[in-house]
Amino acid sequence: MAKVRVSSEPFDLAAERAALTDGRADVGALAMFVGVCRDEGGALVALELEHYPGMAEAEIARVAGEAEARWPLSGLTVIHRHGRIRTGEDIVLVVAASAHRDAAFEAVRYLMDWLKVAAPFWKKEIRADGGAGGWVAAKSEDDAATAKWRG
Amino acid sequence: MAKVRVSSEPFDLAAERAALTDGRADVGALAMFVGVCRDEGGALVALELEHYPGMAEAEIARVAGEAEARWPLSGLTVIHRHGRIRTGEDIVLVVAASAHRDAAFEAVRYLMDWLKVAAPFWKKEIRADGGAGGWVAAKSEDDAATAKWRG
Amino acid sequence: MKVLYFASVRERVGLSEEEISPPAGVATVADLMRWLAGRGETHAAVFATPAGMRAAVDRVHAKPGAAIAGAREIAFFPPMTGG
Amino acid sequence: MKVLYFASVRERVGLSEEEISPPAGVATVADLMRWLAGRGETHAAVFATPAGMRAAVDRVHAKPGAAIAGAREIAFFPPMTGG
Repeated sequence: MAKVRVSSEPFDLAAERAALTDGRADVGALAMFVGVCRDEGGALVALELEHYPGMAEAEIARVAGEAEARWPLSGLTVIHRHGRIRTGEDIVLVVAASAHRDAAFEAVRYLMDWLKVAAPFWKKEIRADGGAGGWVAAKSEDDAATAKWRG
Repeated sequence: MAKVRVSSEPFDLAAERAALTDGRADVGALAMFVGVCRDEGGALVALELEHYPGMAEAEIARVAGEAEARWPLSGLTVIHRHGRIRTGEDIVLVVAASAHRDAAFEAVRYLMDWLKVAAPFWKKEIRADGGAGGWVAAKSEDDAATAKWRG
Repeated sequence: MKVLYFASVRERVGLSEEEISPPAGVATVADLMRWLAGRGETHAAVFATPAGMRAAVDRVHAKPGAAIAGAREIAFFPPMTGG
Repeated sequence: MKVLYFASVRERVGLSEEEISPPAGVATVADLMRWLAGRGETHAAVFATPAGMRAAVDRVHAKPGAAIAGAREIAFFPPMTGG
């Protein structure tokens, strides 16, 4: 059963990794992904992440469960932050542990591809020049990325 | 230019990640992989990793350079340990930073696929029962994994 | 029945949630959008031509044809941009 | 010219390295393996039928047909198992 957390607090990469491997020796591969807030060439100072409380956790857990059914994982952790996230700060973490590297790699990528299109989070830009920041537009390539996992 | 290190010392995941992102805000994606020493169901207590000093660093740097030519990366770190590595300890770390997740994911997987078949390291099993441990056999699927990157 | 609005939909409607009691003929998500469009000018601007609008029924993604009978919480929002 | 042996090849040859001076006719990695096989019983066991043997010339992977003229360091080893 995956560990899922939706929180405004920062996360600790090393601690989350340790939680998946400490005290066991059957894990051969840890694949990890951290999504970080970019400044878009200096235009932004932060992103404001709105989310749908309750559904956000449920959707992440659903996608995580699909990954666990699809690959032999010994552990899976997904943490997604919300609220004001300054440039350079972490937004999302996925860690998958498995005996072998393919399962770990695939599971992390699956999670990220599906979180982008299914987890109810919305990013609003906070501009460096004080101007009104817009909502980040969804990308058609994110929809396309999920196509490779179907059938 | 990638950071490459071949060392008997443990590495610090969080520190290596920080080195690729601290003081900059153009990184949107960090993909990471840690290879860990498995105990094979309790049969092993450690692996003894032999390497070819000089060539090991050169081969990793060569593969890292290929990845940097192939994907737009803002940073790439590869650390491979040698010597006695107990079960549960880390063997190898790859971290790729990029503006976008696809480049980071692909680069890390490319590195791991090619390190397996091209970096001059050899693993000998240290058995829990004190029996003579054999050399780990190369896997044909590791050769096959590199095929997808050709052409 | 509670309706929730998020992100740009929330901003355009000017509400984050409201309590509604649509009549019995409002059976699907699409029906509900048409019904909401009739609630006034602001709602009409958002729901009359809801291009790209996404919906969830009781916190599960729902297509326009999904039934809403018995639902406690229906949400409308733009395409997601998390991750 | 220095020859290095690693892992199972090192164990079977019983040496981690040796200094050699093959004659001029030994031009390729394959030639060198044949020449090494003639150095005695232990070497013969390793190099006469070198299935799966890998080689590097001056720390670069080399196929059996690769030239060894001018090389300072040639290494023989089994398929790699790092990563």
